[in-house]
Amino acid sequence: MTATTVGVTAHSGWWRSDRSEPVRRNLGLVAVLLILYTIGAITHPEIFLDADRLWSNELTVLKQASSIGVITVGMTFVMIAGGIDLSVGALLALASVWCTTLATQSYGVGVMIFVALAVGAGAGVVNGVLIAYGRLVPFIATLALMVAARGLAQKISGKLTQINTVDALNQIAIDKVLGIPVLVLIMLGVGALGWLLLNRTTFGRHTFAIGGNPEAARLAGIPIRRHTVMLYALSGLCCGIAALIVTAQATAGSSDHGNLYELQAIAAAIIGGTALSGGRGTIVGSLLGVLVFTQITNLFIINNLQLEWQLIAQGAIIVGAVLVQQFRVSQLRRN
Amino acid sequence: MTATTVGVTAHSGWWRSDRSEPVRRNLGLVAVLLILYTIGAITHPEIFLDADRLWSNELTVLKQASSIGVITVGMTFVMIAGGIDLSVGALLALASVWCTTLATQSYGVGVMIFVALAVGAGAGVVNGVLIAYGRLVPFIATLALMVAARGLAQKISGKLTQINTVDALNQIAIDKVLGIPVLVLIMLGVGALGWLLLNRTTFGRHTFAIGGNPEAARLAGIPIRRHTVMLYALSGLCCGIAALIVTAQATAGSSDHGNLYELQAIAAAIIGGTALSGGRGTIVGSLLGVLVFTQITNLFIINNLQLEWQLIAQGAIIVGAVLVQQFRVSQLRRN
Amino acid sequence: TSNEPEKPANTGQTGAAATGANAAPGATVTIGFSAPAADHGWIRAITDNAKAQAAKYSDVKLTQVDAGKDAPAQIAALEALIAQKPTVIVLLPQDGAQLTATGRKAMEAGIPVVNLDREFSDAAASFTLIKGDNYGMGVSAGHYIGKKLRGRSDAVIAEIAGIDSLPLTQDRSRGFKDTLATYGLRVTNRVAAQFTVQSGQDVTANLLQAAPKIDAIWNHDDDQGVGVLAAIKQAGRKEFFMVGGAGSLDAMNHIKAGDTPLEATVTYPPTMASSAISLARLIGQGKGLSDLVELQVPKLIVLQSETITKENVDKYIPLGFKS
Amino acid sequence: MTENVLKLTDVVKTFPGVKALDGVELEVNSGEVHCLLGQNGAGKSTLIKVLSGVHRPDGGRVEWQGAEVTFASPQAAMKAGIATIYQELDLVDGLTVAENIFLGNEPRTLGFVHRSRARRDATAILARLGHPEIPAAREVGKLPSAAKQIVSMARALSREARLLIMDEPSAVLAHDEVANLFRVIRELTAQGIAVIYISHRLDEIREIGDRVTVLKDGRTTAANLDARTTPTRELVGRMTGRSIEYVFPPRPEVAQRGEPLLTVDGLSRAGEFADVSLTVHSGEIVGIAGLVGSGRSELLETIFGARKAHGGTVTVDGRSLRPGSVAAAVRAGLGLAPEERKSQALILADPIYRNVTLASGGRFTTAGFTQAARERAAVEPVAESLDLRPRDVRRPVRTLSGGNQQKVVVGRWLLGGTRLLILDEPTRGVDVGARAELYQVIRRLADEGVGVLLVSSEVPEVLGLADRVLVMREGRVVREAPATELDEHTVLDLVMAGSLLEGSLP
Ligand SMILES: Nc1ncnc2c1ncn2[C@@H]1O[C@H](COP(=O)(O)OP(=O)(O)OP(=O)(O)O)[C@@H](O)[C@H]1O
Ligand SMILES: Nc1ncnc2c1ncn2[C@@H]1O[C@H](COP(=O)(O)OP(=O)(O)OP(=O)(O)O)[C@@H](O)[C@H]1O
Ligand SMILES: [Mg+2]
Ligand SMILES: [Mg+2]
Repeated sequence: MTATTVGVTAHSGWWRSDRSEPVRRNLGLVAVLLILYTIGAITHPEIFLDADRLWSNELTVLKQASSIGVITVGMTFVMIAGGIDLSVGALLALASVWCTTLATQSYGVGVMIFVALAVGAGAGVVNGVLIAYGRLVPFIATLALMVAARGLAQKISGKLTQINTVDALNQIAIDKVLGIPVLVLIMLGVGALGWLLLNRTTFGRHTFAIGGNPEAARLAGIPIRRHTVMLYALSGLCCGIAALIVTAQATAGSSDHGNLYELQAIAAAIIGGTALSGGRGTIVGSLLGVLVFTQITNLFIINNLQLEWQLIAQGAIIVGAVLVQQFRVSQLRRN
Repeated sequence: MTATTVGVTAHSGWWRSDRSEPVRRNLGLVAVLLILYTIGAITHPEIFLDADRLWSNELTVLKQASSIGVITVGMTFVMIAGGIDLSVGALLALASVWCTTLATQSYGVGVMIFVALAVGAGAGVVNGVLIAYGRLVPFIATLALMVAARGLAQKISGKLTQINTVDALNQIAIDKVLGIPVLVLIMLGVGALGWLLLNRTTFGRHTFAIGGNPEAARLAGIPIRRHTVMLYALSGLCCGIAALIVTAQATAGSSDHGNLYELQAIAAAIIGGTALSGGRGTIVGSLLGVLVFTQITNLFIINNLQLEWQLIAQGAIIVGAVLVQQFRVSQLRRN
Repeated sequence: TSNEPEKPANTGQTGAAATGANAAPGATVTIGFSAPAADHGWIRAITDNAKAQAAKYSDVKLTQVDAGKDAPAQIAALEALIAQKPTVIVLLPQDGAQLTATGRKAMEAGIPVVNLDREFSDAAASFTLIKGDNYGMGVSAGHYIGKKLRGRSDAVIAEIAGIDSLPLTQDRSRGFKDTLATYGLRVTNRVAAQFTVQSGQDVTANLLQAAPKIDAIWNHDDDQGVGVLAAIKQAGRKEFFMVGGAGSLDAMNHIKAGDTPLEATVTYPPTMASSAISLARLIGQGKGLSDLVELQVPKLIVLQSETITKENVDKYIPLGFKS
Repeated sequence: MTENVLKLTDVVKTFPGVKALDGVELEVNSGEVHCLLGQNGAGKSTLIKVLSGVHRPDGGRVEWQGAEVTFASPQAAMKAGIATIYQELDLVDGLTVAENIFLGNEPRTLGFVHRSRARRDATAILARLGHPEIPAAREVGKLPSAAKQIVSMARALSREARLLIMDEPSAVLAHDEVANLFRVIRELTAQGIAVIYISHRLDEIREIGDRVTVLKDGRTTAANLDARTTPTRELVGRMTGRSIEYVFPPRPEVAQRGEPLLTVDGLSRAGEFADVSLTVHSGEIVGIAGLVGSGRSELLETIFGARKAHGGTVTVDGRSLRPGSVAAAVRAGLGLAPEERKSQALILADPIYRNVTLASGGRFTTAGFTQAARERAAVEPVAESLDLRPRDVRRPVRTLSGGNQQKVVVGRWLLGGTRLLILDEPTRGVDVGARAELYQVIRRLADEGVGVLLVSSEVPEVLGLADRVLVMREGRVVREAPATELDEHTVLDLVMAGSLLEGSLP
């Protein structure tokens, strides 16, 4: 409950630059990652203490994180504005299916990319309009799209896996630039743009304001409704990008893609310091959150842990991770 | 002083009883249900226009709603206090597995019931402590338990379905009292108790207060942390009850039980007028929300709609339902 | 391998209807059919095959009932079905154990139940059980890999399982493990995916990092196999050979073309749905299998898990289902 | 009979980076009204939060009825007999009046609340406060801010307290309400209950207070002065360290009114106000007087487009404003400093400068990118002119004192570019010194040609500052005249005429 934090935040280190608490949080997450690496080094030194294998392993982790990472960037915007987007996974599926129909594939990679982005952003606009003008609460509106978009994706694909035969697209899952996989660069690129948009533009300012106090934002003349639509469109656009990533990785479009992505993205954002109630959040934190989760999976597979132990361990790690963070933050509060 | 009288009475809606908005919402949901029945009557008159078959069909709907209904009651409390409980489905699975181990079954139905409730409530306390004293945000804390509890359930059951051979328990899924299935009576009972607790006791008052204005609650001397723990324990207890219901229905305990219940319960509560941000919510609304969702599924099955169409329709219906509600509420606002 | 409008011919349909004396139309049989929602290539093939097979008989009327989202839902749906008193019920349960009681209820109501694939925990709950051989799949895969790696006790053998919480996955893994043991081999790396392409790609990408050199991989499910092969291609790994599972058209094409490490796949044929309908019809008409002497259809039919390789792939391709 | 009940010696409370209390001395006797005086940010609220167990002091002694105490929690203080009315309304909007009044000590058996009894008792207390008309079953969120204040008073009274602390209770109250409040306070002190009273209005202190303790920068600069006899100069001096000559800036001799800037014609909203017409010329300050609930805030919000008018038009220099669109209003050069700072104006977690620049859209961007440095540079002078303290504009607004938060709300529209400034209770909770500053600023803006529309429940403020005054009653304009032609008494008669007819004035 927010209740428990009230007493604390009421006097938290106000005098530093208002950015410093998030920074501490993120340092906390870095600490968590280091702990995970240490575990890796202890259990599998041959990987984690061998520069080459560590490098290629981490590149894989980053590649596997790229799609959810991109989606989390969009999610972060929505959540900072006090909203939530449950439809991301389904939109990813819809976009991936739509851009891999034989018809679309026949037009080549350019059209496929366009279709994926257009479908994502378009569906996002639907979310936004339902929320801003239909006055649906975000949870319900996006829940509706979460269900409907999957259905539509199944309808289009006939529930069949649509193999992508356009190599130009599949190739981005293989190619590297200066030794860095293209997928990773895409994620970092989206992250960087997101960071700029959030922290260096009025759009970002207004996003924070709407999440912090909608009424105040309204009385300050911020066009809340239009902004809301744009926010969900942005999230949808990220789903489109992620759809291309996943399609390339899986060499196929499918109505099963992006399963449970909504939960992962929201969890990553929150671990990264974004408030479900809006007004707080950072892109860096969200991406670190994604990395933590992906690194955990990677560790599990490397140690080939049984499913049940994976789950139990994951629960424990999540709790541990947040406690580590809190420790760093509370340090900040103390002095 | 009379000045305020003037100002006050000058304002519209001023004299209305306050609970009237929730009431309108719920009427909205009833309207939605009626619409669903109409659809049923059009597509399948032989069922919906035949008293006996309608009655038996609706009893089935209510039976199917009972487990999720019970869970939604607990969820409503948590959400009114501004929290959220993602672990409900997993706790249900854990409780169902734990109370159907051969060992437990050998002690007979009494012990099984006790175990289910104890496991549920106990896990709920863990949630509460992590949130109230560990200062984890509810989303993350309960996410951790959502994952870990499933893992534990799989560990205990060895991922095998545990047939329940204790007929006394299976029987509750079959028995009726005065023509009403026991499961339905359980749901109604839990609902009634929940209503009392929420609207007639200090516990309920404090729950609203904590969700509505944590700082004010603190200043009023409400022991927020203890209350938080009790809230999640309550939610866990409901999971225990639901576990018994599902075990009886499935005649078995399984680590797969209660899959995605968290989403359904939260959605039902929100449709029922509970605010994700806390401070608002009603038991009746939540249960009506559950009914709407179950009735939709029932309609689909009766019309045996293909999965993809089910999903698409469901999305549309959710949006429609909320718009219907909003219509009723805005009517209230207008005059 | 999708996109073109569905033609049942390509979803693993045998094309063979009933033969001999049994071919002659008899008393009309209404068959109640219930299988989990088709959200996965194999299940989809099951449903399509059932429909297609039923369509072949002039004397069969198929009423399909949605299985709902989980076992309790399917139980409720079946109670409704039983009330409608079909001649026979063909049931692919969400979970065998959880629907046993319902199966028994139907039998007691005088409706013979054909238990399809996922086995009831009590034989008395069904008239006939026709199922694939999950343990046998593991065995077949084990033999194929075992024969090729015989005597190499240090061989790195990876297993990519399906949804790990399902009993069927457990059976497949046991069969694999037991068989490898007979060759003095063992599974060195085991990961579990979700029967989906994406999860297949994800776990495999990580698996290939965990094991820098692999000799053989068995992938339980050709649906997720698409992702598995993608991950292998992206990692540029070729040092090993791979065996698939279930027998999708896509997998067979790769085996035929030999353009991937996928050398073989062990079948888990969705054609069993067609056979189940045929059996149900015979049961409904009180007939036996014409080629057998018994007057009743057998109590238990377990399908072979065949091994499809480059050599025999051509005769299986018509049976391959689209994933 | 008046024995000492409370004695503070050298109390210290530090928040990270600021000494909010730095050696406070305070003595309170039973049956007296002890006033706390001090500038915004002096430490008054912090002090009472220490007394009521919200904060723990870092140093010093607190003696309560002879014994030294430290209250671990608000509960502890309440149990000890200290009840508090906090400066920021501490009510739960979703609960009813009765539920709020008894929140935390509901009349109950076995956890079940006696709802009817709670409602009865609540009504009784409200009646005692002179507000029997506030229905106990009403949801607090739907009450006027003034009514809310009454409710939190009722809550404090519902606990048998030996000491009652009131932190700026009169800030949201209109004239006659204050009289009411004083009547109640006198009843209490007559029973020997001690009262700590905080207010920025000296006249109130003179009327109700017995002794005064003055705080400056967290220190007691003067203790136990006589509330009636001590000369204003001295009080102000002790508070501010300087003397404030005049309060209201002189009006320009010849009211040089420019072009009509804002023209409101027959504006109405059902149940709130009806058929309001007014004009504001550039360089003119128009004041609106009226009682709480007379519909002024709604009027302002409607003019500003925050509420949709049911009838009538709003035109800004000739062009009619798109109804119901705040964005359009802001683009047309309107600016509103709303009534309730926390709920309507501030983003508490954000730093001061961002709250101030919130409405300036892309003004501080280059190539579409915001530049915090430029923003801060632009905000500094505003903070200066409003005597914001502390001055550091990177502080989260959350950590500011009530009065300073109010300054931030007003500051938002002083960045320039605003052509018509709409102020709803702009000086609510602002100290004497800062008030004077604020009046100066407003007048200066007017002289620069900005039009100002001002709502205040303090009649003297309206009369002193405005060029022209409109008097509203029950949502209608009952009188319009140059400020010079009106005096406080006439205005009060006008606003209360209605109730006089009802003859229900105490
Ligand atoms: N009877 C009422 N019901 C609901 N809200 C009310 C009622 N009366 C007033 N309010 C709200 O309380 C606030 C103050 O009342 P109002 O604006 O009508 O009078 P006012 O002249 O602005 O008084 P104030 O001096 O408090 O601003 C406004 O925000 C208004 O919306
Ligand atoms: N939670 C907090 N964290 C940090 N600083 C705080 C906090 N609360 C108050 N302060 C600081 O302590 C000082 C005293 O604040 P306080 O609210 O007591 O002033 P005040 O006398 O009540 O002013 P006002 O008359 O405006 O209400 C101010 O400088 C304020 O910024
Ligand atoms: Mg104060
Ligand atoms: Mg007002």
